[in-house]
Amino acid sequence: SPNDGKTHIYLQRFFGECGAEYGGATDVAKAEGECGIMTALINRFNAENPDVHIDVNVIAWPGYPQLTAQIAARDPPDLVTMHSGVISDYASDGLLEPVEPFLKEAHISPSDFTDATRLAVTIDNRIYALPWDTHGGLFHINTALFAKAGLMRGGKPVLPNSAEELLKQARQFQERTGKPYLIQSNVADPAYAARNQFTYMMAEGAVLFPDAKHVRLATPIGHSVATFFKRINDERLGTQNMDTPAAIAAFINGEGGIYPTGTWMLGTFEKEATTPGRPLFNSYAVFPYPRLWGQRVEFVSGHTWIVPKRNRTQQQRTAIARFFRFMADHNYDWTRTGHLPAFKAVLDDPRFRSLPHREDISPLAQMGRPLPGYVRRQNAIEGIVGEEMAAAYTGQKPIDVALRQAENRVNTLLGELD
Amino acid sequence: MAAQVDRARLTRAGYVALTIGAILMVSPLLWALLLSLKSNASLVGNSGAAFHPPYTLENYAAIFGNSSTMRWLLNSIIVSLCTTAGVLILASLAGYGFARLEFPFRRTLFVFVLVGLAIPSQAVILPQHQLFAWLHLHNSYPGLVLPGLVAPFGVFFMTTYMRAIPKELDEAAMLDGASRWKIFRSVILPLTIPAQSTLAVFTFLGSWNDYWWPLISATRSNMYTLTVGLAASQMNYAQTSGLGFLMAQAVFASVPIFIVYIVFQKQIVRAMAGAAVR
Amino acid sequence: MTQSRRWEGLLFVAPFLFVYSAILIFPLLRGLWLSLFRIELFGPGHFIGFGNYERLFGDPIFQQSLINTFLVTLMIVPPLTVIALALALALNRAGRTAAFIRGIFFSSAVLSVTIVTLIWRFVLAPDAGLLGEIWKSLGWEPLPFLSDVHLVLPALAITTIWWSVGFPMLLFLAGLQQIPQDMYEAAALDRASRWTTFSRITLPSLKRTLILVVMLQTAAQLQMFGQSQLLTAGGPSGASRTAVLFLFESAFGRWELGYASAAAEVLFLIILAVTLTQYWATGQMRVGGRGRAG
Amino acid sequence: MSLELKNIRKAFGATPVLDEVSLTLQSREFIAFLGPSGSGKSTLLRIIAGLETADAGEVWLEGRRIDTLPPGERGVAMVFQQYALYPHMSVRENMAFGLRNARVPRAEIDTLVDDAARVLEIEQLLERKPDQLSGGQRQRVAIGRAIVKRPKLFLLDEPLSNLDAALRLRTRVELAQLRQRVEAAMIMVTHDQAEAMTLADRIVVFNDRRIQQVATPVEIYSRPANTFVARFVGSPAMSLAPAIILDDGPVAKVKLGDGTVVQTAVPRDGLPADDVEIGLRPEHVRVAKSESATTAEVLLVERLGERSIIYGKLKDGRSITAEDSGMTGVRVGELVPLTIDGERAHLFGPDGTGYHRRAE
Amino acid sequence: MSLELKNIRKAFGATPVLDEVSLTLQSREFIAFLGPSGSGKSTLLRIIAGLETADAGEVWLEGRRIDTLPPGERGVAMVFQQYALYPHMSVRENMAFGLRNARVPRAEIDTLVDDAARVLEIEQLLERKPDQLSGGQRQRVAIGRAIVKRPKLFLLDEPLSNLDAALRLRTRVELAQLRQRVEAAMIMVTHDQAEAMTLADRIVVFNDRRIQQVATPVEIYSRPANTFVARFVGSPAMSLAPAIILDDGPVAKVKLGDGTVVQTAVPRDGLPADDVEIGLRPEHVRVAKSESATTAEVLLVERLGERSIIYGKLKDGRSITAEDSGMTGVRVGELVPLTIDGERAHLFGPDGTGYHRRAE
Ligand SMILES: Nc1ncnc2c1ncn2[C@@H]1O[C@H](COP(=O)(O)OP(=O)(O)OP(=O)(O)O)[C@@H](O)[C@H]1O
Ligand SMILES: Nc1ncnc2c1ncn2[C@@H]1O[C@H](COP(=O)(O)OP(=O)(O)OP(=O)(O)O)[C@@H](O)[C@H]1O
Ligand SMILES: [Mg+2]
Ligand SMILES: [Mg+2]
Repeated sequence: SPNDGKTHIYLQRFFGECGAEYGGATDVAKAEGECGIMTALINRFNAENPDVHIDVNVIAWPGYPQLTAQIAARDPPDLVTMHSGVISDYASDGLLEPVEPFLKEAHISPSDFTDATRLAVTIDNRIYALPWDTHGGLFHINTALFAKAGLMRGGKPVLPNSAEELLKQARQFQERTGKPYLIQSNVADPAYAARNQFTYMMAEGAVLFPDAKHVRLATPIGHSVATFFKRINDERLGTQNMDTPAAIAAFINGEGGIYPTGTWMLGTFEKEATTPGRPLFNSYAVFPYPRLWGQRVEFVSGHTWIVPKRNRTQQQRTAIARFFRFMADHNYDWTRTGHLPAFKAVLDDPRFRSLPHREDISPLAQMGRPLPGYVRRQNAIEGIVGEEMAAAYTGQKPIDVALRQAENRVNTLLGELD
Repeated sequence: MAAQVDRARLTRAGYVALTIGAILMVSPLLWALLLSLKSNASLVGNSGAAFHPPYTLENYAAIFGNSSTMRWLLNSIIVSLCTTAGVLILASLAGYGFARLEFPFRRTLFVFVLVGLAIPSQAVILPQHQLFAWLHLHNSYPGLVLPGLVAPFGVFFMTTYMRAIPKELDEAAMLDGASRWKIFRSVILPLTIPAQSTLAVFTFLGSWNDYWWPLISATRSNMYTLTVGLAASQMNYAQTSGLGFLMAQAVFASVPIFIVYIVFQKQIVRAMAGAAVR
Repeated sequence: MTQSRRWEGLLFVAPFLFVYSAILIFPLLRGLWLSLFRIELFGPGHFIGFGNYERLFGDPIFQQSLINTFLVTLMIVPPLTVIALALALALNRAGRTAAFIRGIFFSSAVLSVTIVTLIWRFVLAPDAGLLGEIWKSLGWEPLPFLSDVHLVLPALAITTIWWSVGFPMLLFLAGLQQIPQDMYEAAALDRASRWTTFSRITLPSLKRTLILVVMLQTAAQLQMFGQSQLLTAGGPSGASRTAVLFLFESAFGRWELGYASAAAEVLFLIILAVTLTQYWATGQMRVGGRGRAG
Repeated sequence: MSLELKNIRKAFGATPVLDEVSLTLQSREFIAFLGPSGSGKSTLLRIIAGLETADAGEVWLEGRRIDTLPPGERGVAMVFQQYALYPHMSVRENMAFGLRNARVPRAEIDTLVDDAARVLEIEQLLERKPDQLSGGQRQRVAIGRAIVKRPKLFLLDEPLSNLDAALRLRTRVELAQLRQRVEAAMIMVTHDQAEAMTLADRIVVFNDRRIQQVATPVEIYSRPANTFVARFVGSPAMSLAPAIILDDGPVAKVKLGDGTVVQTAVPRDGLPADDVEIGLRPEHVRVAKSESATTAEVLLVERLGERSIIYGKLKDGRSITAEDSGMTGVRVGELVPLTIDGERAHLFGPDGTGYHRRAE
Repeated sequence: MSLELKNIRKAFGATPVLDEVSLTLQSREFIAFLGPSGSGKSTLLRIIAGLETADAGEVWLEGRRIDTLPPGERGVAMVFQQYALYPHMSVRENMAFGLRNARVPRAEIDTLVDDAARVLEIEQLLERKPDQLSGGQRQRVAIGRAIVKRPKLFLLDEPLSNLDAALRLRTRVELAQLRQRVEAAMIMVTHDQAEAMTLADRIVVFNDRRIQQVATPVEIYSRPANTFVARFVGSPAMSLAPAIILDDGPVAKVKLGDGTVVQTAVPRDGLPADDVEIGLRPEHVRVAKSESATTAEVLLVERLGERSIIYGKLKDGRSITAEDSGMTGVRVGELVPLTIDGERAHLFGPDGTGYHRRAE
């Protein structure tokens, strides 16, 4: 209760509720999964800081309608989980506190952050959140099928170095295994297409957002990226009609070679790979998206902790700083979920490097690129671009049209902003 | 050939169609039930596992193990019951007014109420949220209940039902010296019990399953309703790793309503015979 | 009646009217006001008159969503009505079996939209879904219900029909029980065949129920939201984006409060027009009068 | 003087239903409102009860103007055509409801209800619900509900019309006995004339928005004020036929269309000049044993057991109704001789006004 | 021979409704089913129509066994109590519906409907919907719907019970005329005995799952088979009183409970030993001008216009009903002398069987 003499912090997060399993757990090392680790961490913080108590409010993913509502009702929480792409929306309306004072009190320097996360939380040279991880697309690979397709070298899967190579390997894969090279979640998942388009346009050095009001998609680069993915579909080198759950099931059941999806699936797949008798047993590898042309960059996002603006006591501010410090110290624990760390130091932490596959995917923390901080409505933009690109990839719309419409829709959206 | 010319006997084809239909209706539900009895792990990537043992109650254990679940269940019950009671009261009062009493602008006001049938709730949810913020009603029971009280269909339903009650009853009661209020309470209300039960079930159903309003109005976990709370418990947004758990939640959340339906089934059919149709 | 007694009636309707006006009409009007502004969720905004409406009518996404909404309504309401009617006809009998089967056909109605879409995802998904498996076992290529522009609305329609067949069925059952038995007997003596009995006796007697069902379902389906949001996220390529999903995305996804409000008002007017047209067409407008025994 | 109605006027929208109706009831008088459907009987009753408001006029009950009072305070009780029992209340509750509203003490309510139940012989039904009662029992409950309130005026709107023939007869007798026991005036609406004739002290005949006649049953039957009353009251109806007054004597002698001359007992003075109608009740037109004044062709024979009714047509095509004994041998199509009891004949002027023999 | 029912049995669940009922109708005969509510009249009618299945027994119509046929093919037409007109069809469509189902050519349908409409005088109503018709008009449409099908047998279930008194009387006459015009047998269910007496060639009296008597109206009235028929037929009902047979002469002389001795015309032979009941119709018990055999205390006087009914009780408390003239001076509470027309008295044995004077 609020009258226990403690400083209360009201924290709101997604990641689910698992009080049944981890209600009293403070041993972070023993916790598993996003929910378990997060719950244990917060329990641990409460245990280590007897004068502070964090009241946790678990909300349904992603929680923005509620946060918006809370802000509108002038009752926002003190700490909130937020995807980095969303920060600009709230920050630009002055709804978030810049967190430099807290970082300072917690003895955290922005230079401790990985490049990808630092970029993601910085808007107009102000830092609006404590980054917590980087997540982005990975090529989750079924090495058994790759072996069958003759695409294993030295125990490592062979990934393409160019677009043409990808197509070639894919055809070879398909020929030898009779299964699709790519498992794609094209249905009800605009993020998939958006990630592809953003990543490979960035790779060619395209400036997606020349300013806060415009997107540039209908360019030759955009066109060639879209053409490439359309070819994959035209040649039936990937699955066509799967949504996310179907794609996950397909990959777990060994129905295809590569499932490009997020870091957050790593834990699940790894578990499959270590369970004898499962199709994926001992046949799992994972890498960032390969470079197909241009530079080796990848569009990423990340989880962060933000502090909505509201009146707070000094004790509360201090408690928030202590929470930041605590979370920074435990960033490694979070990486056990499969996400990449937000702090450079963890990348070099032997504990981290000894986690399965982490060596392979850690480049993502360096090559990752969020959208520029000045771009607002990144979620909505991702939705629009994803929808239009998916239509282009699957041939439902001519590529030009889809690119132009995506651009128009995004520009209209941005243009309407004050 | 004989008597029951009315309820045309089902032909063999009719029986087959009905059976197939019933199977189609019920198999997804049974499937959901089976899923709820499987451990999450065994379902990953293989929802077909639902058809084979072993079965387990661990998902239900997880629901009950979460200390908040009971609180959410209680909230849901409180909110749904209050909403239902409120709708019944308001709709009955208004229904009686529209069905029986003469007052200025009666027809206009009735049409005004009917207009409400056409308002999509998503269309007003933001202004509604603002309104409740001004009134400091968020994260409170009134905040959760009040929007549910606006039930133009309920008024429409009660009005038609009450119009079907013989007017002589009102008149007899008037001669018995009963006030308007007394007539409403002692004579008309008891006669609308079937209609009340129907409206009750449908209001309860709607309130119980409502998602968006509690989502943005109840932002504190202790004020969550079951739907919101269960959604928040979801560990994975793609709804894959917790399939069994999810289905257990669905079953858990549906059981109360289904019980309510079974209890009132007879009343419902009778009630609709009274209203709606005339 | 004296003046005071005339106003007494107002007292009975006043509580509802108050709540109704405050919680539904006021927000609706406020939405109307907001629709004249370019305004975000936060921040001041400024008056732009009918700018939002102009933009709306030039917005192909909104137009598409309206067309989708109409199409899906058309795909749902007639079959739903027919199925519900057929079920009611088949189940309009006493006995435990009939009650049990009625329970089965009503049971889906107790589920929330979240669960319904979750279940139907597993039915419709071509690779892992139930239908897909059946198709495959018959040696056919599974239909990509959720990713084909032409199949996605029918898929939503099927889901919705499955979900909402219970209530109209109950309404029809009630309607059937209102038809006097002796009319059927008269028809039997008139040598009416089963079809004639149905088309010339049952159907005309159910006219009111039929209209009520069609009216309520039309209004409900024009407001379809959850199915489209959760099953397909409006895709592919917007082919299943309904009008309410559009306004929801505008409001919660893009924070375009004014624009979303304008869309809401347009949708409201459309639904109102459709509903009231149906209502007037059936002469339901008569309120009160001398309600004699019935 | 119990009830007094003064110049009641009522229209529903544009259609007038009652036109300047005035009426006075004596204390403990039993009045029947008789008239065809739609003649405004129920409306007038409902105005008295306060269920309808008159457009103009006043209603006084025992010296108090009551048309300004709400129905419950007028001291009237009503028995409805469909009884309008509260279906969800037991018989006892039905009867007690009005008393409870009037805040009569509980003990007194019980006494009143039990008394009424005893009088109506429904004591053993007190705990039942209306749908567990037969038609006749319901009726008695409806009456009981009225009685317990000890009203100054009972209003009954077609209380018997829902009963089958046998029950109707029994209940009619019961109503007549009830009447002896309660200390109140009664108004009963009916369009069954036998009911009105049997029960009422006086009958008010309605037609066409107006009161046609107010008189005792015997007077209504034997001295109908006009052709409407003459034809409406009496079953089978009085036969009417045009007649010409023949010029002789102090009482009118008339000639029918077929040439038959009838010597009536109606005084000549006051009678209109020449064209009149003659009215003959069936019981005054009998099948003659032998040749007689006039003959009719038989169209239909109704055998009612104790007597038979012969529907026939005179030579000029006018229809006439006659009576014969229960065991009549008359056959359809036959020509039968008729004797007309001219003493009992009635005459009606061109405006319909009735002229009768001198009152006894 | 038109219709023949052979040993019809019917029970609803455990409650038997008809018990071995047999009956034969002549061609073009008009039969009335008369009996109290719940005696199975409608059920039998519905079995004939095919709307209900008998548990046992056969139904033959004009030499064809029809109980195996569906209702529409039996050649019978029915007029329902509530008419059961199709509310959404015009009068014309209502009448044409059955013909259309029988695939009668359109032109012929029109002729048939127009003809029937002419006969029933509803030509100007043909385009109206049932709810725009008055009760009497609806009734005629219902009859019209039956007529057009030219059935071999008409079934009418209480066709008049929904009409008000005046209309009932008129429609009764119409029915009687209709009867002359159609070439079919008719069965009419009623519990109004006046209706049955007036219209039927023969009456079938039902009670307690069985046929009590089948006879002409006059016979039913004057020679009731048992006490049930005796009391059920005739209005007001026959008075019954226990009596002892005094031992002399070929015709029975009986003594009532109050000592009155009545000389009947009932032959002694066949009569049970001693204890009987005497049955007296009101018209055979008249108020005497002077001192007389017996006296009764007056309980109620019903003035019916042309005659009055006196409800009284004899000295031993037995009730008796007597008749007097329309202008009777008898008052309630008075003791009046009564003359009993012993010639017309009926006697009933302990099992209820009736004994009557020799048939004329
Ligand atoms: N509420 C009303 N609105 C319009 N017209 C009405 C209303 N009530 C009665 N009327 C009309 O007023 C006239 C008189 O009706 P009322 O009920 O008094 O007749 P009634 O003599 O009681 O007839 P019945 O014997 O059929 O009951 C009828 O023509 C009727 O249609
Ligand atoms: N469908 C049925 N199910 C059960 N019992 C029935 C059914 N139909 C009639 N009965 C019962 O059978 C008995 C005879 O009914 P029926 O309708 O034949 O009587 P009735 O002589 O026509 O009476 P009334 O004069 O009231 O119409 C009654 O006791 C009735 O309750
Ligand atoms: Mg009336
Ligand atoms: Mg019957």
